[in-house]
Amino acid sequence: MAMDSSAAMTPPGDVNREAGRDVILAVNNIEVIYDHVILVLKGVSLEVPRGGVVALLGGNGAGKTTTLKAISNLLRAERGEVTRGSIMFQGERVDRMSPNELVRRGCIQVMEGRHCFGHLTIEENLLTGAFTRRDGAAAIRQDLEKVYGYFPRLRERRKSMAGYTSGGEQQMCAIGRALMSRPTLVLLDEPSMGLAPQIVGEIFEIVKELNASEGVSFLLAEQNTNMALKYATYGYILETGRVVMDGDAEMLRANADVKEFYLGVSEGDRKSFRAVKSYRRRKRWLT
Amino acid sequence: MSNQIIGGPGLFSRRDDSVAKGEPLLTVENVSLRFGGVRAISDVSFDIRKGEVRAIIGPNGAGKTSMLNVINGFYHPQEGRISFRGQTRRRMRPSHAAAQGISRTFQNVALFKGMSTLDNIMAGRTLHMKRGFFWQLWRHGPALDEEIRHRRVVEEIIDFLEIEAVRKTPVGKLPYGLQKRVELGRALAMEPDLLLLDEPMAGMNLEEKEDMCRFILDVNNAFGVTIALIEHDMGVVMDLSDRVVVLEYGRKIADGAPDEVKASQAVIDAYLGVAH
Amino acid sequence: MLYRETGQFKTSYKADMAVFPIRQDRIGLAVILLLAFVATPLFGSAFLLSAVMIPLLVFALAALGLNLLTGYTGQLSLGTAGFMGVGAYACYKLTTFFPEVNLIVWILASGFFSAAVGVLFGLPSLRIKGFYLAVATLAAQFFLQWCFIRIPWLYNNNVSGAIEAPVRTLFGMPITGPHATPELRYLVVLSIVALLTWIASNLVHGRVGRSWMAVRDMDIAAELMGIRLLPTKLLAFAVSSFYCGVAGALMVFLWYGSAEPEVFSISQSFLILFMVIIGGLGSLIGSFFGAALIYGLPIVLKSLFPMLGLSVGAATIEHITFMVVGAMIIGFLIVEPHGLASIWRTIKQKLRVWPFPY
Amino acid sequence: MLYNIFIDPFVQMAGAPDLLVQALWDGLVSGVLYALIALGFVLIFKASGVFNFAQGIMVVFAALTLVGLYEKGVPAYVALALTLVVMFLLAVAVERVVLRPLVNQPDIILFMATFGLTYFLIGFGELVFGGNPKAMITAQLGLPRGVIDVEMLGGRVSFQKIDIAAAVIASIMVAALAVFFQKTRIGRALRAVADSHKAALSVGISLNQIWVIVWFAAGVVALAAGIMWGARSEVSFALEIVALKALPVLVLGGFTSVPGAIVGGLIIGVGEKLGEFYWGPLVGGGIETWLAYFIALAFLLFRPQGLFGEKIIERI
Amino acid sequence: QDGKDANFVPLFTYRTGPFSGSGIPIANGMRDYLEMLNQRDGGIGGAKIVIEECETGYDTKKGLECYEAVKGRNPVMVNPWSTGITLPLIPRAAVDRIPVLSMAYGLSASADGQTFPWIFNPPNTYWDGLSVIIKHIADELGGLDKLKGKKIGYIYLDAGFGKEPIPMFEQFAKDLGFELKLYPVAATDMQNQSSQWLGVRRDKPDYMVMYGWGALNPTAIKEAARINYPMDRFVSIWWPSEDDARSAGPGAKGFRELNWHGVGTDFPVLKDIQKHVIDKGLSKVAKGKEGEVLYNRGVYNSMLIAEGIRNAQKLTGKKAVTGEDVRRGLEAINLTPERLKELGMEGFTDPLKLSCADHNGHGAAFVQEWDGQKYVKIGGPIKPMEDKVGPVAAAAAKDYVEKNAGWPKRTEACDSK
Ligand SMILES: Nc1ncnc2c1ncn2[C@@H]1O[C@H](COP(=O)(O)OP(=O)(O)OP(=O)(O)O)[C@@H](O)[C@H]1O
Ligand SMILES: Nc1ncnc2c1ncn2[C@@H]1O[C@H](COP(=O)(O)OP(=O)(O)OP(=O)(O)O)[C@@H](O)[C@H]1O
Ligand SMILES: CC(C)C[C@H](N)C(=O)O
Ligand SMILES: [Mg+2]
Ligand SMILES: [Mg+2]
Repeated sequence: MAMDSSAAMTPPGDVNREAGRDVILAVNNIEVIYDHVILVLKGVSLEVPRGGVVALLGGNGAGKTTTLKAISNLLRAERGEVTRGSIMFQGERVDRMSPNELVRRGCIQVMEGRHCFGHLTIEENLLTGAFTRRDGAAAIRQDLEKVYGYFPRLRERRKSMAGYTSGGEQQMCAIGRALMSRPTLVLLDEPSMGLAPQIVGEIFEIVKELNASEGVSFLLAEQNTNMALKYATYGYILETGRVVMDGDAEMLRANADVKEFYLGVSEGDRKSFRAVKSYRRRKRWLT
Repeated sequence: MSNQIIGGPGLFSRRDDSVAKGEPLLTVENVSLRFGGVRAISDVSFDIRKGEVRAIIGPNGAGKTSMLNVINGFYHPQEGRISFRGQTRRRMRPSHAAAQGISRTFQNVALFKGMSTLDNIMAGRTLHMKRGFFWQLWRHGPALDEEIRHRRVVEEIIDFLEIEAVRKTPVGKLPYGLQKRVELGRALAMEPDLLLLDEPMAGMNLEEKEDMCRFILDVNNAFGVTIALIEHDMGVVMDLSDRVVVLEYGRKIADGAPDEVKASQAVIDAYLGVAH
Repeated sequence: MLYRETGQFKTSYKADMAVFPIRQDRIGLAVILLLAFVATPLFGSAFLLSAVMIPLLVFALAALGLNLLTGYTGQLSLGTAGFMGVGAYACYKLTTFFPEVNLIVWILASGFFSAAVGVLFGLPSLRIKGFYLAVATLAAQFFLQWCFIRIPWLYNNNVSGAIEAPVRTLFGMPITGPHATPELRYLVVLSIVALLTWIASNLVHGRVGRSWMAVRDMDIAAELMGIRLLPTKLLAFAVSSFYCGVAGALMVFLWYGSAEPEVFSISQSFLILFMVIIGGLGSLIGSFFGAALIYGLPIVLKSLFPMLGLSVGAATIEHITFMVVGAMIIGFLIVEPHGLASIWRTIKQKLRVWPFPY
Repeated sequence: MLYNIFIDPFVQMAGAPDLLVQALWDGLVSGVLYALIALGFVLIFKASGVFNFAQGIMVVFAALTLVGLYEKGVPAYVALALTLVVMFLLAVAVERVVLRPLVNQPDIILFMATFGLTYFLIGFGELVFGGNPKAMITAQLGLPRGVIDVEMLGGRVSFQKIDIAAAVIASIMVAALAVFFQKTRIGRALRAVADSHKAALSVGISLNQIWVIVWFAAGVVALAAGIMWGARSEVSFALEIVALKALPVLVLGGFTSVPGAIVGGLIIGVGEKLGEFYWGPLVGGGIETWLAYFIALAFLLFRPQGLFGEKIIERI
Repeated sequence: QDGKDANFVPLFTYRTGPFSGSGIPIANGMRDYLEMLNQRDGGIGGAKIVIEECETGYDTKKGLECYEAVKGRNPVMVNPWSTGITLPLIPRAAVDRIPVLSMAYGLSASADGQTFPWIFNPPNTYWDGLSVIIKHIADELGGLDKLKGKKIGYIYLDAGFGKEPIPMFEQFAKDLGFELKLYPVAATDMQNQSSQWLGVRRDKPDYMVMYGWGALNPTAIKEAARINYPMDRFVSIWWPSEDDARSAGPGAKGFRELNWHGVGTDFPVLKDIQKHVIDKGLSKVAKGKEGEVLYNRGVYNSMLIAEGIRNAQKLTGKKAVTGEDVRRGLEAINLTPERLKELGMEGFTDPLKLSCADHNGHGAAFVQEWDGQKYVKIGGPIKPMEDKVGPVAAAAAKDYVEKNAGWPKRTEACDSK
């Protein structure tokens, strides 16, 4: 996407932010309820600058996945609902749109837990990612090659049914599939889960490269805080449905709590997993 | 400290000591497994000694999960033999493996989605419940007594894993990390001799990983349950395991103590990418 | 306020493991039982008893049986009517062979025959799953119905090809045949249904029920945990068919009074399956809700039109009834895909947190 | 006894080869007709994972609309076109009212929803067109009538022209659909949707559009089936029952396979005709009602996903 | 029901479902005749007739539901219009004191009024019908003895109704020395009969007899035409309609069935219906369908209802009568030629007399043939073979009583002398 959208297109609610910053995604104070009774998000706000890589951190059940699904409008398929707040993507309100329209506009999600099409081959899986594209078979072919370039293992397994491939192979497939849609914003939910360390590194390199060379923005929900904060420019920490802390990646990395709870370094040293005690310190932001 | 928490009378009373600590509990000999043209495992041999934490690592698609599937009888290898507690076999049914004392967790959480946490873990005790169908019809009396006995054990596990709060929640609605914990609970409820863990820490943040490590160590130390662990987090693997076997494309490329393995150039090339 | 569990602490696992751990639920159950056993027979009209309540209970029992198989064990069956037929014909043969034995005994005994047949047709479930398994039960459905038509021995060579319930008594009062009062028939049906519901509840809350649900939710994992699939599934087939068989016997003996094979047709099987689904898969109470909805709704609608003063032909009423029932089924599913039982749960949940929305 | 079961039928076959040929032909024709109904099921199942209980009634509804319009004085071809429009509207309505709110629900729930749809369509169809059976307007549609009698094998074998037409139409449809599913972008998307609604949504496949397409396609197939079955007997709500015959075909061929529908149809058609004809009399006849299911069952024991169905993936 | 001077007549009909093709004309005929009485005479004997249809879809379950719904409202009788629904009603009739009029269907043995005081199935039973068909065939061949060595095929709905005549048929086969071939058609296969007709091609029966209903009839006629079965040797019981034959096209010409009443509208009673009901827009009958076989069958049925009520009124002197009264009224039915004339049914049907012992009349039937446009009567009336049917029926009645231990002895008084 060209950089033609200017500051004028940013939503008015943004004026208190640094003026002139180009925001591709703005989530304003959303509340999400599942099954009409389970309140999961209690007013979450965040934004992703154009060309930014933003990390969404937080423990189990904090609501990261829910936030991403609210953005990509996949909530309705799980009987969840955004009951308050708004979501703007490229200056447009998108919370009533179908996921399809959103993908068409360049926002795609890689779901947690892979969700490949088990009965389609790896290659067919990748091709479905290009469903919304209208730029011809040649271009799609080219991108397919690119994805194979990123994940050589997928090329080897291209004719296998995705359902039979290993967990990590499926994860690569899911990411590759999303890239096939030529997105401007990718919502990555736990991309590193189940991947070998080497591949995790590669995936983050890919994120970096796409971000740098094609200006793709990323919002990543990640448990691998170490990696996430290394590659992200900005981070939000979510706990039980609320944003409890946000700031530049550097700043977060420097924060003592983040260090202890998310990075596993206290007093400068990495501690051994063997040495863990069951004793827990309260997080300061919870008090 | 922790062994007091779970040191109740019920849990792990069925200790089998036919294999001494440090002796091989399970040996895998020359196992090969093919799916059509795909060679998932080729000619792999290793052993798991009683009481140790044995890690299996390797790049994605190396055949780690398949190895576990072979061990507990879900896949039948075309070649090779497996012996558990000295008994050698070519193929057996998964339920048979379970009865022998092998239990496991799964890479893609395989909980019983429609049931509560409690029921899931109770289901893990099925093998230990003896009251027959006709007692069940009339739930009161012996069947209920038995049920209550097992409930005690299950509650101990629940306490141990710190999942008291979600005892009655349907597991489908739990966040991923808790689901993994429940799954561990279910596997523990079987009182296994050998516990197979398939990426138990995937998708967890550091804090949760720490918890999980503690549980695993406790299970291993306090009850002498032998553990086979697949994990991609090198920190965890190096810290927890006694010995590591490394697979690549179905072949074994290294086997040894964590430090040796970490230093092996083959492993760095195939898996780690950079030296850790 | 009315529905609070606050203050109700469980001091033993036994109390916590009761089927209704909350006091209000237990009171509710008592009230319902009282209504069913006392008020309904006392004040209900003959029409209510014999054309609404008895059929409803019979269907609820069959639905319950199917729910054990499909809802709890995850094995889709389209042979329910066939298994009901086995129960009915078995009971007919038994009671005409041994007229001295009390009918109730035979009604319960006939369940064992359908259980046996159920197990037989459940055997393929080891290999075949999901919608594909439906074909095994469909084979049962059509084959059994064919037997009911083609084997005259089953219907004692009656010229009509139908089985007719002979007069049988309980405590000297007729419970079958034209002289049986609706009240008595209703009470007999109700008692059997209540007993079997209680037993089903025992089963599903114990080890057996857990293994069933485990097989349903993730059969591979269940197997890896030592639950043997085939025996578990077959047990579900047996118990389920037992219930269906008893329901079939009740249907012929205490409701229709006689039956031709067509009664046990595939459409009946579907109807019961739909009762189970709309009532709530894996919910005992849902079976009752489902039966009430699918069987009761058309009756209510049909009596509604004349009440509205609309004078439309019987056929038009039928058409409109069909349309409305169809639309309502879809509506219910949209509101709550997991069935009426789930709506019920949500209501309770809301009551619990009331006056807060969540 | 053994003779009657194992020898006599074959003696009969050899004794009257013309009848054997006729039986085979009749079986093939029934098979094609079953396949036409099964095809509608397959389309919807393959493309959305929905087991469409309403397919039978859609067959009736399509045929009824066609004939009903004709009876109201609309010329046959115009009626045909209008019926297609009606089927399209039906597809749109189903997508809007039934499928969209139920996206990502378990299969069995969607199955139940199509049962609701069945009830609705029965009521609606009868309300609009009346419950009385109608004759199919075979001649007016320009479909061939009459028989071709061939003297052969010392007897006479007759081929109905309409049956030949049915076979031709069915083959064209099957070929076209098979190519569509396997080779096109939309076809791939359809299969993706059947695999997982959620994942399909996440990659931006428009379920709404897809569902309208397949339901319309199923409507067209239903119309074809309705015309052919209607020509055989009459257009009435009794036809709905015939749809049950598509079930074993479906199971045998595999729920997800277009060619499976036709191959399954032929196997079932021929199997049940020969079975009924040669073995049926031994047990009093009428075995056709269940024979098809046993044939399907026998095949399933060897291939649990049907002959051509997608493999059931079991992995942990 | 509706004041004291009204009689409640519930009609169990089916205008929907797989059998609606047969059900609709019947329902129209029944309804229109009664409506005509209401319009023309203000009811029967000064008491209005309250007509109410209940939709059964030919489904036994729904039929019983209808029965339960009406039985508390003092219906004068019920007309189940399905053998399947009739059977379970037989034992209940005596208890609920509601007569069952199963006109020429239901249990053949129930013609015996001594055993079944509450069941009426005039003017013929299915067994009578069968014997008439056999006689007709014998006439064609030139004598009953000519049946020896012949082959007769029987195609039937594989349900209570179609199986009813089989024991009788077998008896005939034995007595007359012909071979009987059975071709059952399951309800689910009504529209899919190619195997049965392939069997017919193989067995080459000399005659085909059909007991069909709903979609079975048109399909069978079509299939017969397809295999070029000689239509004039294809004889059906009295249920196929014009539509059933028409949809098979020209190939159906020559198809035969039994009947015992006129077709067409050339009878005063139909003129009255035209005038008082159809012309006033009170009927649902489609244009041109009045006067067809099943429509007139419905009219005939309603005439019996009306006669029953009328007789009951005469016997009791009441205007609004009960089921009990109507039972007596039905036993007193005596359709003499004069009475038929009064009813506007001269030439429409033959005289009929019922009694306490005979609830059927076992009247004559005739054969009619499809000429491509309409049914035309061929040959004269044929009486059932009383000598053959009678004993079998008596035995069946006895058997029924034995199987239903405690079957009540007739206590109902008898009015007819
Ligand atoms: N479909 C659902 N119905 C009801 N509750 C749900 C549903 N999905 C999620 N929840 C609840 O919402 C909360 C937030 O879940 P979410 O999946 O967003 O967390 P997360 O931060 O992504 O956690 P994880 O790191 O485990 O993936 C959890 O408590 C979970 O139980
Ligand atoms: N049932 C099967 N059918 C076909 N191929 C299979 C099957 N199971 C596994 N494979 C193949 O075998 C190889 C090894 O798979 P496995 O799941 O064991 O890998 P893994 O080491 O666990 O990888 P990961 O770390 O990504 O989970 C993969 O390439 C996979 O595609
Ligand atoms: C009642 C009849 C008109 C219908 C059918 N012939 C039967 O006996 O059931
Ligand atoms: Mg998450
Ligand atoms: Mg793995």
